[in-house]
Amino acid sequence: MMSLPTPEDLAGLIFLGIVAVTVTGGIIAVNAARLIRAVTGLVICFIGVAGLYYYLNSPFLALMEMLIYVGAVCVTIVFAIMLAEPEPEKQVGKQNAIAGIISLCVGAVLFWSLAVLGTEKAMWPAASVKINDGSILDIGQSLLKNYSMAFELISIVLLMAIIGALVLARAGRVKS
Amino acid sequence: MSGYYRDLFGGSWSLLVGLGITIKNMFVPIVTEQYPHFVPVMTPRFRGHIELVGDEETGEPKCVVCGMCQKACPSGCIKLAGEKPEGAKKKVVTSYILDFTRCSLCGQCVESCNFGAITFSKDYNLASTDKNDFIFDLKKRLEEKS
Amino acid sequence: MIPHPETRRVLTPFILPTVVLLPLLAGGLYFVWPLVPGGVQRVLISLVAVIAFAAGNAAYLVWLERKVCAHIQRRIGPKEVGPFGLIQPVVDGIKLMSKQLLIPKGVDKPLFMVAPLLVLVPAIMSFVTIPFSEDLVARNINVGLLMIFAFASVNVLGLLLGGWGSNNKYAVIAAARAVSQNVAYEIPMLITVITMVMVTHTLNLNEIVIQQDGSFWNWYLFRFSASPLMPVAFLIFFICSLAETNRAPFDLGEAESELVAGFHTEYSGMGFGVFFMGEYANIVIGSSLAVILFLGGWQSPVSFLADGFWWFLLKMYFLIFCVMWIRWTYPRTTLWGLLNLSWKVLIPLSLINLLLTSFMVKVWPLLMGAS
Amino acid sequence: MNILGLSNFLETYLVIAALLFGLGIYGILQRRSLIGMLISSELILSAASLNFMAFNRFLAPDPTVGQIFTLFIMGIAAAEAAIALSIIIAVYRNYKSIDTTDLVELKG
Amino acid sequence: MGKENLQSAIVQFAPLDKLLALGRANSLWPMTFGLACCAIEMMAAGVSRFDLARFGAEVFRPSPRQCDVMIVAGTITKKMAPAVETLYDQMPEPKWVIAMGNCAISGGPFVFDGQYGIVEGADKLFPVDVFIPGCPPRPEALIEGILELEEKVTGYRRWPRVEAG
Amino acid sequence: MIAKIKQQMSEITSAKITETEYAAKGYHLDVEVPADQVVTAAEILDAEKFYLEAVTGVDWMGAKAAELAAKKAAAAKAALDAAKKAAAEAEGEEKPETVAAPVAESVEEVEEDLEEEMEVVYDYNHAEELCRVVVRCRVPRLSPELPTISEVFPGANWHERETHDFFGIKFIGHPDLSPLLLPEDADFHPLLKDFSA
Amino acid sequence: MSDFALSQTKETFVLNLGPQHPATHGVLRVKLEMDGEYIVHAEPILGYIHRMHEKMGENRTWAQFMPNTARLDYLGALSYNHGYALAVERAASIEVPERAEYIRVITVELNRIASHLLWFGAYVLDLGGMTPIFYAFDDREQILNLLESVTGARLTFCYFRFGGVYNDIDDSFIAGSREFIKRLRKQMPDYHNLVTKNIIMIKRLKDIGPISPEMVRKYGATGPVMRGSGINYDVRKNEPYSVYPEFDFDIPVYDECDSMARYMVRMDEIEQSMRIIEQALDKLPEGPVMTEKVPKNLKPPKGDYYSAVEAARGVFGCRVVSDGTNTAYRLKLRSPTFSNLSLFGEACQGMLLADALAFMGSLDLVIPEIDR
Repeated sequence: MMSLPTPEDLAGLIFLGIVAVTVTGGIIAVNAARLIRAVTGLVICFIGVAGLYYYLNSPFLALMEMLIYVGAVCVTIVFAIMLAEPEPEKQVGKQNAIAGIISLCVGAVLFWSLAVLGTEKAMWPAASVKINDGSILDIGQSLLKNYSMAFELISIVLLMAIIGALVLARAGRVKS
Repeated sequence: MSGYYRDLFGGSWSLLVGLGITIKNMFVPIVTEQYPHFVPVMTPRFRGHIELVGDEETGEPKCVVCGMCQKACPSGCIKLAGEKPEGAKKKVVTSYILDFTRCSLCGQCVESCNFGAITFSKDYNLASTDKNDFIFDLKKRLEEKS
Repeated sequence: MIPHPETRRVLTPFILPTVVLLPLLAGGLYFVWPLVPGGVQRVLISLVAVIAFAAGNAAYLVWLERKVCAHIQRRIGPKEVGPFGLIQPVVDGIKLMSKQLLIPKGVDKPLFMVAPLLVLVPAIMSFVTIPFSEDLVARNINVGLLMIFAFASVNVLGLLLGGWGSNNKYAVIAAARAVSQNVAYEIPMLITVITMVMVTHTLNLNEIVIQQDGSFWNWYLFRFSASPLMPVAFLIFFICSLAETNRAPFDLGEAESELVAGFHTEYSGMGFGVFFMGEYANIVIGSSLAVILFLGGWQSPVSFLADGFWWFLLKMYFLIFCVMWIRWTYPRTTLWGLLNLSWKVLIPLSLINLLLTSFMVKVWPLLMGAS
Repeated sequence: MNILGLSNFLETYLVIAALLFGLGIYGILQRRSLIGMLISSELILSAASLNFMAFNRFLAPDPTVGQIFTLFIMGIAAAEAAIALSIIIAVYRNYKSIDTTDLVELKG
Repeated sequence: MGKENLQSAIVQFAPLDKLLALGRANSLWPMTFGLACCAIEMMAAGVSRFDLARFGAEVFRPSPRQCDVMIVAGTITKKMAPAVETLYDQMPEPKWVIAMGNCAISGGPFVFDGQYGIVEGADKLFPVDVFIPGCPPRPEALIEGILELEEKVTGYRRWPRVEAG
Repeated sequence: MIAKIKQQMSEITSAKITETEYAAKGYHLDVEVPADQVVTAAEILDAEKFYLEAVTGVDWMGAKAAELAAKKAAAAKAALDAAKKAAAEAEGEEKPETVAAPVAESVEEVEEDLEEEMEVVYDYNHAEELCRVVVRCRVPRLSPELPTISEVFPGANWHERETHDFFGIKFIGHPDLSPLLLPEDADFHPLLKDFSA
Repeated sequence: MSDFALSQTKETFVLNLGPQHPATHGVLRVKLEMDGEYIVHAEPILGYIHRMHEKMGENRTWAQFMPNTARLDYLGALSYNHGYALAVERAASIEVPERAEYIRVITVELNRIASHLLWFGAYVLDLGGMTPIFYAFDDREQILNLLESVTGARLTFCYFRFGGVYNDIDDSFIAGSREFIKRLRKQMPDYHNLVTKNIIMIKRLKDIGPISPEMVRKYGATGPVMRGSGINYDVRKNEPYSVYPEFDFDIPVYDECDSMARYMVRMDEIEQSMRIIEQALDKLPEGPVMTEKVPKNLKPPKGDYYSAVEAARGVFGCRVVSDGTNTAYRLKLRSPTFSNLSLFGEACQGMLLADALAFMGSLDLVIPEIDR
């Protein structure tokens, strides 16, 4: 008799699906000829990343990823594409493509080795208690206690960004 | 600034009043005439396409083929032909074809008729999948009716 | 009730297959079901239930809307198809599904196909966290409130891509309008929600409802001790949810008289149908959220009546009725009017509310404690 | 190794992050339009935050530190996107193009 | 006309076809497309007194992509003809056309010798399924036309025939 | 008002001014000006706050041209009939209506040299005081040209375009004389008396 | 929009509104050059429903042309009947019996109310309010019932004849008219509460589409457009025809020049028309409704004749040139919306698309009347 999958197996299957979504999204994002499709790829990739966050025991971050990246950043990019209406990109030369692939490998290896370096050389204590109830209490606590300085700085950065974006975007409109 | 508050409160009030009116109308009796179940009655002066009028006694059309209606029609809908049977005093209509698809329902044919030989029908709900259905042979229609 | 002759006529050929196939299916399910692990069972059931609820609501809300508007306008509305026109949504669904799905020349095909799904799927996903009663919730997530907003933000992208992918100027303008409107109204809405989170100390929808236990004066709508502006907060939330779901008088995205059919101008058949379903699913979610946050969810208005999901549905459908009632009463605002409302009225009000609430929540107890 | 249990290993996440990072670098080099580059840089940022999150789950003593870093990255990313896009729009207004190969003349 | 070839190839058995036909017949969404005088009577058919909504046909869609039936209500001029044809082509199958009013049937009162401006009948441009004569026809006639079209789609008539009198 | 306008109009060279009986004609003043003076007349009326109600043309086709047109039409009709017969069609449904203009009689009165002319008629009206002024201008039929008044009355723009559509009268200085009511590519002028479709 | 500024780089695109578009009420096409949602340049393109009325006038006898006038403006058909009948009666010097004139006024004013009601509904529909049109149509149906009972048609009435009207009105019509006026009087406050006072409506109409009186004059716009710009001109008062001098009524004039002013003019005109009808019903004389002397084959004397009436949309002028035969030598139909629309292009520059449509709606367009 065929054994039915356990919930854990299902979770693993879904995880694989999420990985596939993430990578596919990323590939579309960098390869699509039309920018609007690239953004769609980016959206797919972000949705995948949000799924990964969920598997990393942080539903809160997963949802924030959706809210900020999908809901804000991608929408802004689509708007920019609408405003600028670029033509489809010119065909990438072969040489360029090879260079790109090399860069991809180099980048990936670099990043990977850095990560491994980090994990192996540093002295990490054992992972602490896992939280999976999506409680944001802890995050809130450390955000406003341990990292309150950074928190304030971020808000200043955001304020500056808003003002800067406004100034830059307004400069184009000249009253007749 | 006072305009701002006037807009805010006056505007909100106007919106509430609007809601009141629509909800009031929810309880107004329905005015729909449910056509295929409800058969409307046309007014006596309703202008449908024209019909030949038969003589009350004989049932024969009153038309004498004078051609006034044909002449009066702005769009040339009417084609009629007649003959004078031997011994008869007046002409008798042999065919009276109305191309209703050209008609503008102005009623000038009926007005121009000095003999009361044509009248308006009460056909208000004509529809068909074939447009030739509306080229009426009025003489035949009259015969069928009687 | 005697089935409508029409229904009988159509359904007769289906009786035999149903009689034979349904028991077979049921039997098969009976044997297989126990083998499925409990966790998966629950997931499957809730998935089916949520999709069925969303789809059924979308279909019958259209019917309800047509009936409501008809009665507001002294008409009958759908009547001839089935008793009270109840089969009308089914018939419309059949027609839309059997309609040719035209993909016009010049559209960006993948985007064009994906956009309606981007509207519908997040909307249905949001149903997962909505607690219809204490136990009747597909998945009780701690960050349920956040999840709904996260998914709602995907909805915006669906409109944008649908409009842009259509390669139609009306659709592009409509999409741009819909998005600027959505973005503008997300601000007061989120501020109001933040206020509510400050009061409730949780993002868990179940808990928020449980906090409103008791009679109706315990509902957050009337919880003046948390903020004297609670009814205003509710109004802000309601208006924003109207705008977020692109409902009249904020339906700039599909302004018929200006932009033909807005962002779904080029969609035919089920593409259009899916957009439509997404819209109605969003209305249901907006109303449910208002019910959960302000109107005490499944709690009965007076304590001697039993609580239960029926109260939730009653309140939700009442709000949906209000949404329809508003739609059929007012003309459409312009983009400027809409942004003015958001920036000059709703955002200041919600900020005042935020300040007041934080005062009431944090400073007031301190003062009281000190004295 | 059970393929269905992959989600419980740190390396899985690191590999995905590395892939995204590589894709992002590739994109930045290969893309010619500014918006395309921006998209690629978003990929790089998300690769970084994915690593933070992975370390947070598997290694870090404080269960919130990685999440908070990720939150900061999100904030920075949003600010960056807004600024970058407004620059792009400004560039487009002046040059009628956002293709980097068209922007070589810096005469204004 | 268009009826025979609209059965999709996947479903071939009769009851389903019947169901499809019934679905289509009872959910005829017209296009918001008024040309001239008849358009007003078309509107009148939609409002409270006649209420086309009873048959599920009140969903006037402004975009041809979402319509099932085009009600040609008014005179088609030669200048307008290409636009009307485009609209017809933009409608997805299955689609039907109702020619409402004499102008749409044959050019009506605007046909005269030496006319230079109008198309003499919508059926010169595309197949027309139902003709409703009149100048303009009463709203009842339009409802009758919709019923006639339903009969054409499903093959039988659901409602009693009303004898004019 | 009428006297004032009359006085001012009389300053235009070779303007024929007639005061008409309002009840019988529907207007008070009938001014006929030469083609190059249309703008001056418009300016006078503009200064007095008149508004332009309509511009139109009348084709006063002469007898000779009418004859020719009739012949042409007859020939065309004969050809058409022949074609119809050849196609073995049933009898044509329409009753042939006379297209040829019944003008001969009316034009006889007009002097011989005025025969082949087209008339452009401007209807002016005053919003405060009842005073309708008709300005007419006759131009030769073969080269119908006169200056535009759309500079004075922007509303005349469409009226002149329409007149150009119907009669082929060219308004010199008009910003855009492309067909207004006729299809974009129309090259016929349907209200000419010798027009046949 | 005073702070409207063109962007330096002028990134405009062309938007084709129509010929099939819900807002243009028919088959008008407007070519819009847009910068975002702002209109840089608008050009109405006409002729999509040009039905050759003027050519037909030269091909048909005087009487045969009468049904055409109803199809010019199908919403206010009787005004056009009236205008044409007056012009031909002036040409042929036909006297009309007094009762016939009263009947003409009553029916024309009823028709005017019907036209304004339809405009009211359709205008709110343009602005996105979907319910008022149903109420307005409900009232309009009462008028159509009344008019159908005398003329036999619901929309394209061909009721007037040279020298009178086609048939007489009866007591049930008179009672029905009074009943209807009572009903509409009760309805009007509802309309004002639901629409006129609505804040959204006010925000959408106030200061939108301003047309200065000078511009109105230069373009020859008439009717409510003119009166909404503060010019007190109504043919019924300034150039009295028929039996209008017998009645006591006001001409509503608003000085705001915006869409709201035009809206208010029409709403007030409904009230004034009701007053006229009431007075006419009270004063209705006995007598024939048709003169005896009209020859069947009418041949007006040579010459040209002009006659203007106040239709629902403005001045409808009819210029007939007779050459003494039974057909017109030339028939010029001066339609009000033709001139009213011609100012659209200039007036809507720099407007938002939504405002431009609100403005276009306030002009009350009937396309077949523009194209003729």
